[in-house]
Amino acid sequence: MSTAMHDTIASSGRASDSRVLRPGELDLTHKVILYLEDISVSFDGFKALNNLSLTIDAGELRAIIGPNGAGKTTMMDVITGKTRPDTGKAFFGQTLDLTRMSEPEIAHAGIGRKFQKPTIFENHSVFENLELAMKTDKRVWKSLFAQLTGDERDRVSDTLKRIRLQAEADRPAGLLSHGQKQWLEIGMLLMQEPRLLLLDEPVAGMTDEETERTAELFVSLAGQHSLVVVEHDMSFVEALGGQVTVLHEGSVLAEGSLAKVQNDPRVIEVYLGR
Amino acid sequence: MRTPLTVRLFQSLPRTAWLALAIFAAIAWIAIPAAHLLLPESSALHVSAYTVTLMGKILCYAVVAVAMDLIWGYAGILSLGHGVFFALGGYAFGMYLMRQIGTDGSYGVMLPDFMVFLDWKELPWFWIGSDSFLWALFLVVAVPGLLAFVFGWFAFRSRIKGVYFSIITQALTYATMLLFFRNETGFGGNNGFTDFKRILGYDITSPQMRLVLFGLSAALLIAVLILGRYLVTSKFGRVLAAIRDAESRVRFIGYQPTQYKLAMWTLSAVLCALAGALYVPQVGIINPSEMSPANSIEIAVWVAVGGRGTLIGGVIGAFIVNLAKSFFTVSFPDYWLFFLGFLFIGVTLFLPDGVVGLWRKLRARRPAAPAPTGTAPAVATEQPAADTPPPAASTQGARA
Amino acid sequence: MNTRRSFIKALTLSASLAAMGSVSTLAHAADTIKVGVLHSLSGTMAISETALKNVALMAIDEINAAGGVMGKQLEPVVVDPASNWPLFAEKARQLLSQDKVAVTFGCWTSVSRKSVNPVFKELNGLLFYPVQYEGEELEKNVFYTGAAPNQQAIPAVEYLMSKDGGEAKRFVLLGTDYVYPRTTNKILRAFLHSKGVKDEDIMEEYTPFGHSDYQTIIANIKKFAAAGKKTAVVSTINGDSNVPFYKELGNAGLKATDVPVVAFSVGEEELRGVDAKPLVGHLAAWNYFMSVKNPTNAAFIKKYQDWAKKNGVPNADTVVTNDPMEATYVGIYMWKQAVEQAKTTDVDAVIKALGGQTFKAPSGFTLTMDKTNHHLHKPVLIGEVRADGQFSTVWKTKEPIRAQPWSPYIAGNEGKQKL
Amino acid sequence: MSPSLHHLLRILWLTLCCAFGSAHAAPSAETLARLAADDSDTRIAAIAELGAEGSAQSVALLDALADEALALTGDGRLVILTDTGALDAASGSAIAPYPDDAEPLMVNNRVRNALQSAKAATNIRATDRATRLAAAQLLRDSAGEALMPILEPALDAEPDKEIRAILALAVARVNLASAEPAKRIRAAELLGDSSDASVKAMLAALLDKDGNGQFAEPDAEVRAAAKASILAIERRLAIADLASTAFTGLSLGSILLLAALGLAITYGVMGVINMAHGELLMVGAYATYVVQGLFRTHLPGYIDSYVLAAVPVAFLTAAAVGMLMERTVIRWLYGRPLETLLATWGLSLVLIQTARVIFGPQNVEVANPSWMSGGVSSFADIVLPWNRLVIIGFAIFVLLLVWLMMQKTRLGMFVRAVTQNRAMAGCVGVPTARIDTLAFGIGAGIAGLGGCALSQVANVGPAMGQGYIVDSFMVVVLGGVGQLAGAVTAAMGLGLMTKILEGWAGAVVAKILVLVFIIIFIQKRPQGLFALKGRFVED
Repeated sequence: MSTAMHDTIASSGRASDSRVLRPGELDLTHKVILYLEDISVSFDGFKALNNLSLTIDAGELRAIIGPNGAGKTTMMDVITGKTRPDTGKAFFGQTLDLTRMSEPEIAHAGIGRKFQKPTIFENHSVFENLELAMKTDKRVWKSLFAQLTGDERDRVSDTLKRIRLQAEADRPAGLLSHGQKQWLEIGMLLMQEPRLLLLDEPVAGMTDEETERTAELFVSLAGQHSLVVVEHDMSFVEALGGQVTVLHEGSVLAEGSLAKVQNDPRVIEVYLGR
Repeated sequence: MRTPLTVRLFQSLPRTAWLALAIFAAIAWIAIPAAHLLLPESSALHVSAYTVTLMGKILCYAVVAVAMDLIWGYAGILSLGHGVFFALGGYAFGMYLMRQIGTDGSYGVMLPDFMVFLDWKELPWFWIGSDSFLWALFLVVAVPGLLAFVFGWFAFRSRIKGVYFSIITQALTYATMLLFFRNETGFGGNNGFTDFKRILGYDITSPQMRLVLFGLSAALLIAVLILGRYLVTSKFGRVLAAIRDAESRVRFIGYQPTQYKLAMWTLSAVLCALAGALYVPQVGIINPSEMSPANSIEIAVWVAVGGRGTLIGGVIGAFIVNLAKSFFTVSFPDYWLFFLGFLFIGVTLFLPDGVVGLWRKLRARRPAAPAPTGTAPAVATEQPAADTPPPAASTQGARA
Repeated sequence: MNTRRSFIKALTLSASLAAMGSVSTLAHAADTIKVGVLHSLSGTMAISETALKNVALMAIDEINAAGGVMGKQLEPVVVDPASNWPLFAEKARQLLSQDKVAVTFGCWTSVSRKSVNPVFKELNGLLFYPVQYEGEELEKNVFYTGAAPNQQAIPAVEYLMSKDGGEAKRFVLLGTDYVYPRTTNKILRAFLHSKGVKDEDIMEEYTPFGHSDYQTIIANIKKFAAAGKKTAVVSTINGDSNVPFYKELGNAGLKATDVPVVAFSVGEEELRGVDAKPLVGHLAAWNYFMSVKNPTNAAFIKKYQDWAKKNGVPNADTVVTNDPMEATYVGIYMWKQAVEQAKTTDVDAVIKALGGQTFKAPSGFTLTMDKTNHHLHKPVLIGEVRADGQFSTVWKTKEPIRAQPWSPYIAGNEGKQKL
Repeated sequence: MSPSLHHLLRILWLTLCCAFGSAHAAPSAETLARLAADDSDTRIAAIAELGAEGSAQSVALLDALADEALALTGDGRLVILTDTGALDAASGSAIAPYPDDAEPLMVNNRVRNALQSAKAATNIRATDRATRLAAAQLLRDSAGEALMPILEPALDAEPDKEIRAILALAVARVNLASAEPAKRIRAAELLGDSSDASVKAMLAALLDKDGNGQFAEPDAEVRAAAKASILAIERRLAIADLASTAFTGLSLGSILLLAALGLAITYGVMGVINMAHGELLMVGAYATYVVQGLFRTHLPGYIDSYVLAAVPVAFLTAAAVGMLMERTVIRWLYGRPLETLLATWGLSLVLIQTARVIFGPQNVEVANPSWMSGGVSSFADIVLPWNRLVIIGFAIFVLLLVWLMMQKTRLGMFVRAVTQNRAMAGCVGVPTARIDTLAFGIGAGIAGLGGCALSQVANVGPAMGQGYIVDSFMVVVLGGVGQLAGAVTAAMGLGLMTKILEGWAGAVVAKILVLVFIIIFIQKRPQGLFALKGRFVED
């Protein structure tokens, strides 16, 4: 069912016909874009996620923090379909059961993911990286004869501008600096035009200045996109200024504004305890 | 402004490449036939029948090498079982050739000799229609294509990668070989098919027929090179390369890697089959040993020697290795294996990008051309070489 | 542009190859006669074929030392088809069209012969094929100095049914799954029927090439033999598989006195690879044994062993002679005689002259090349394996037998005995 | 039993009648002459006489004839050739000069048979138990009416239980044809204890109807007894069948395991695709061959123990070759599996050709030491060949060795550390490069051991390795990479599977089916039988 979904925004607005949604379309009645309910995942006995429940509202910018092994990455794996949960529900909007969809289907439905370690196509030029990510019909037959239309090219160059890589457009992505790679990956996410962005430590290895700009970018994205940002860098989390969720041993420990969670004794215990 | 396919096909190769292909075509279709038919044997320029068949054979190998390069060099899938598709193509066409023998066989009956051996009274069902040239052509494409499709569908769907894939392809060709060795299987067992007489009624040993087959092999090679070049410069090719480098990422941006791999895999198999079909009438025999794992591995070596991910590399590799084989097996029979062995080792150790890669490095030494860059061996090959304009889309993109 | 350069590279290579060819033709000096030797020196068949190459070279040296053929020295052209059947055809074409050899001695497996046949026919060459084979073939350009089925298989079975052979009543036909065993067994089955042996007293089994685990099969043979009647095994197991087969046989306690095995592909060379003690008493049917006692053979063996030492053949001190080697040797001399009789190396003339040639072979018999069917009249010897890996002849035909390449036991072969 | 034997035994019996009582004299010249006759019948008669008459001199003659040491000189004298010289056959006195023209008398299977029975007839009266046992066993299968005069007294005189049982069977077989029904019933019942298919055939014959519906055996009671016995035998045979299939499966499995264990380390643990693995087996096998050669020339007395000496040699040689490979080639290709695959394939070609140049293209002879040839006959005449038993044991030993090496030694710990996290191991001071070399060396050495074992059952030749490489990879991949337990299960599973299929579909089809099964299985479980789970599986 890899049909590209057109103008989800429009359709999602119309709560009325959410019953007659074509498969793959996002239903945002109740204004919630992501439900995780009692998700548990265990590897050879080790419980990576333990009855994790979490909801993200449409347009929200959510930061997720937590010590190593808290299950942040595993959570993203579950959302993007890389890992299947042993128990629990994961819904995208009201209708799309993420536990039943493959990675590409989920990507089509509108979830974009940025990995902890920037994964881009090192042998392709920056331009090609974005081109490949661009939201379009991604079936074999189409790609065989695909060629860029003018406005597609404009969209790519807009993104290039946005992530400040115009100069590098034709360089192989493998030659970019770490920070630039992070940006390129974010750019690829944008090209997918996802409804929900999952960003795993997006500013690792960035200069303060880059970090700042990333924060601005994310804040500007919030609203018509929903973002889930996993980050250790508290100043960055602060700059995002959204809700914060603290994960610990695979389940939610605390939730609320950064100030609130930072004064939560259990959170302090978890962080200072080790 | 969509450019028509023909134009883009043309754009996909640089002018110089077209020139080279033209030269090659001229030699294959004019010079060699002339030298073979017109020049007297005494003249130094005379091209003997031996040379023509040998070259024809190697051209078929070259096609196989390019097919292998498409799947290995560009999709990162090393098949150790391509011999099976080659052989199946050969068998499919061989069935037709066997039927063309008619009653000239040693038993003077319409049945192929080996069936008389086995006391078979009539043709088994899968031979029905094999006397029709068109049906034979259809089988040549359909049978290996189907096998490749089914096998690939299961393998890629269950995400079998890298070495695992290589090893089960080896198992595939090995199993098929044993199957064809059986006499009951109905393909002549160990002896396979030999002693062909004619194609479409024309004597198969006549110099004209020999030249036609040679010319067709050359044509096939040219076609495959152009097609291949188009594929790898199209978006399809870029997606495949992306899958090779970071499959999971590709999945997360919404492509179905399975379908892409499967498409290229099946195409590659079909190209091998076509080569096999042209190979059999030229060498005059097809038998199960074509499917032995060793043969399939040798295909990979041609590509490695020539240079992975550079279509032309396959062609060069196929020529180097096979000419060397023809040379050694006459002059130093005892050292052939040593040579081949050290070639394997040397290339993988010192020429990760094969001959073409080496040549590009030398070119890159010159200040004019920017050095091919990157870390993985694939990088250098993936990089548009200094003197090839980068793929159409991205240049336009750059200008936008 | 690399594409162009590489094409040019490719072309120069091909040119150089063409040159290579012509060079070798130029090298073809007038005062020598070129003789092709087409045996695999690498790959699976090297095990068997290398020895044939050696004996061919030895014979050529010998002839040259004795003044050559019609005063011309013989010049061997050795090529290695590397156990690769298409390569056999290619090499054959090269020998005939590039090197212009007057005659070729080569091939072991039927498939290699079938692969070169069309080439010899097309270019009207001359091939001597020295190995026992399934028959069902008769090519104008080929002379078969090995045994046809009626010169090996049938006498062997007759012997097994004889009093001294143990009066076998049940037969296991065991072979590697390819044409020679299949055809031979087909002929034998028909022959056994004609002797009144019922189908339930015949068991036919085939194994893949290089099969190395004979436990099950030997267990089956034991069961089959337990039915009370005297049982014998007729083995057409090929090459490598014999060692594991005989080892298993020995260890499973199947003694030759209970269930004798007669083999058609096991000779002195194969037994070099086995510890022969457990095999004593098992049989082989050939047209020559190294152990045959007569001056010609003694000389033949001596010559070969000296040649092997002189030319540094690996473990030269233990080299043996066997049937296909004798057949090669005989073939070369028959060709020499034919050429000298025809006073030319022209293929057609030589073919005409070959019919009726006679030669005193190491086997102790004087062999005749049949006037019509291109096969030798050969004696049949049945030998029992000795502990030293040699055979002691326990039965032999009174005089050479004429070959029947078209076995009368295969339907549709009636009246097919000549070209 | 074959009529010819009948005939022989009848003569034997006749001669016995006259021979008994008559003092044991030296064989007459006339008998000797007949020994050397051309016609087998005459010779067999002569042999029978000698056997019956059974004097030391005759036995010596028979033995000499059996091992083809009895020769006929040019001037027609019979002599016994020994290593030291020649003895006169008649007198047994040494003769000089050594007769160079002596031609050993030809012995064919028929004559050999006669010799055996003749010896058995004498040996059944021997004092040594083992000799009697052997004789009894031979007679059990071949005895007939004619031999009763020997059998019955032998049976009465026999002190040993086991031998008596065997002789009883022999007698019963004969009695089955006896005139008195009582005897026949006894015999039929007694034969129920046999587990010999041929006995079953005999009994079944009784139940056959002839043309006019008459049973071959008139007496109903006898038939009943026969039926019962047949069932008993069939039950035993059925069990025997299962047992032997299981055994053959295990022994094939153990061979696969030995072939694959080395790979389980180099590929399974280190992730090196070593296409030259088969050639490491070959190295081990040739090492064994060389050791055997050395023993033959230098320590012929200890030839039987050459295998024991070969084991360490095979290990070290293969290990050395392996380490050389690692140092020169493989080391530069870590993390590039496909390149490794090609390079090692190249290595394998070089090794093959090297072997061909050194040892020649032919297979070389590696003999089972006497203690490894032959087999133990367990019940229902299944023979378990010694070499296979030894190899099963050896497989277990090697397995244990590997396990200990990987789990219990410091080296093993390092290896596991390096393979799990190279960088980290390096940081904590593990000499990673050296460990790689050593680990590969061990893997190669284990392969060498496998080769040493293979030399005892299969060919030893330059290309022998090619036959095992595919199977070895199948075992490792099927078992799951890096899983010793997996490799064991896979090897045994494949072994049994092959054998069961082979019994049912024949060797060729069995092989194909197994390969197809593997292909399908890997589709289902890409990680093999014993898959590693966890979030790191992906990469």
